Amino acid sequence: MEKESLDAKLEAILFIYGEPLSLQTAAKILQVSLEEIRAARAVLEKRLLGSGSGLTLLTHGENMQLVTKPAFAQFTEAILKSELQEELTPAALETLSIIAYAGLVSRSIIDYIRGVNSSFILRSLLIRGLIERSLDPGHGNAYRYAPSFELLRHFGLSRFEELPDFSRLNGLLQKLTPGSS
Amino acid sequence: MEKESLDAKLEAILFIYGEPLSLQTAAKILQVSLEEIRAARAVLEKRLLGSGSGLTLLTHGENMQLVTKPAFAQFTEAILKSELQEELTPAALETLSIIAYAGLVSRSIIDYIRGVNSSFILRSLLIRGLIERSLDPGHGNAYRYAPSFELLRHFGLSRFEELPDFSRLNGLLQKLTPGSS
Amino acid sequence: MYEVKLEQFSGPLDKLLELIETKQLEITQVSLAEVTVDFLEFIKTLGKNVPPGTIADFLVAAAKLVLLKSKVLLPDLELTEEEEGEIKDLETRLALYREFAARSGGASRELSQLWMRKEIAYSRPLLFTALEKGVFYPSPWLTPETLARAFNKAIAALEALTPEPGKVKGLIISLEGKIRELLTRFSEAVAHSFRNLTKDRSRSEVIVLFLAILHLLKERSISVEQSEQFGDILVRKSGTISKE
Repeated sequence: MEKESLDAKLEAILFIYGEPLSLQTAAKILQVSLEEIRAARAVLEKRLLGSGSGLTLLTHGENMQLVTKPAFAQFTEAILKSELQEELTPAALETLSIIAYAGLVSRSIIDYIRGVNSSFILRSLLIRGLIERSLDPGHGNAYRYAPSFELLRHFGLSRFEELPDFSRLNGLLQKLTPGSS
Repeated sequence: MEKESLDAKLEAILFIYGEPLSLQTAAKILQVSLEEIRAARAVLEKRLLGSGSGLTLLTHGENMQLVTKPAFAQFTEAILKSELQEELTPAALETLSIIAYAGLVSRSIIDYIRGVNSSFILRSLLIRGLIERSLDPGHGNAYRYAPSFELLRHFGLSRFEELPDFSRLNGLLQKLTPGSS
Repeated sequence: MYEVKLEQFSGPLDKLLELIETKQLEITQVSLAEVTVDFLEFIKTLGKNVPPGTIADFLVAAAKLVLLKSKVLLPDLELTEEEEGEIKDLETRLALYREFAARSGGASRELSQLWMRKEIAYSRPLLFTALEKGVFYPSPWLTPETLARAFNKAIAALEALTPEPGKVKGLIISLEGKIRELLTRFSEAVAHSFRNLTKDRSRSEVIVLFLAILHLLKERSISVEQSEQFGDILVRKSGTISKE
């Protein structure tokens, strides 16, 4: 696998990074010189054009970004639309209810209560604007989730404490997840 | 731009969507038949393998996902600052191996093979996202378990059929669950 | 969280596999009979911190082993079709389990090696570039009441997880105690029939009695005898002579 070419490695990190990445950062991550990265970028650009790929390389000065070919930009909207038009699944509803009744809750607590991994559903609820996330202070890169103001407005409530049976259900949640916040 | 090939379009929507996408959804978004999507998937898979790309295609059942090549993990991890990969306990390993080789298996079969109640280990694997569960049709509230794309990604395989000795071990398990796949 | 604690207990099949592999035996009925006593010894060491459900799993396996061992010890002993089936089933299961068991290599080792390789393929998050502010898209039927219902359901499922003690507890009867009880009774009467010993006892107690008898057999403090097919089994202290 050491023989894999630099342009392939560059493609992989651009794929993950998503945003524009500078030549300098790419060189640092791949542990090669700037010249080598520049050469790899040229190879990657040419390969994507020549191989009939659906992706292409955007270049802005020292920055580069892996994106879909311009002709395919329309798909983003179609995919987003089809995602949003899907009904909320029971799993999504369950996750949302935990967040709403908790007020502010970490992913590990949500996973613990549900007994399954919730990362995909959380992302989907975020995209729908039903929840918000913020960094969990003191927990590295972990996030905490809260219901969005839009959701509150949608319900015609002024605060989440007005949800049906709030104090009892919120209390149950506190009891079942000891020592956590 | 109408001349762009279907495999390029498929690559683009997999890139945009990020998560595993079903053949059905892809066919709907691209407004083509399932057969055409299946063919495009085969073309895409082959092109990625042959062109020296940094990306690869995962296939699991009716779903597919575009991911980075497993050999580049050390570089992609530098970008993701990913959490440490936890060890798998012996109980986790044998439960995972039964599920991965079976493809889809009921809890009672897992318990039967291991000779112990597996509910807690299943719960912990679900929370880690390494397996998925679905209701077992015709068996009330009982669940069936399947390996996840997350597991495929962690193993660095393109499909579960690439597991060592797959067809023999899969055959042993299929014999226990006639009618399921 | 209790799952960590619980998952450390391996089950009866794992223990059997360990015993058989330690002796480097193949999985056959003869080798299962050979490790039966060790298996029973092991059950005795299961402490109070072992969940009742696990003990029950061990006792069920022990009952099958006892059948199997009895067949070897008492060649005249006729087993019913169902009993033969149970023995065969144990053998088949163990062979299947060995393919996947963590202790015996096989599939588990392959998976472990893949895992340790740390060659992980990474994906992009859902709609990586589409996450923009300002989108709000609830389902039409999303109301505070549907949320409350969903929440109640989730909480009920979590509460149901809490292990319920006591349910299986009745099954656990001290093997040591049974052995002592047997010895006392042997000093009162020279011979006891198994039917007498097990009269009016629950199924689980019968199993434990079986285990106790086997244990004593191993220590040679008793001998067993069956005079006719399907007949009662006579249990007697070693060194005494049958009056019948």
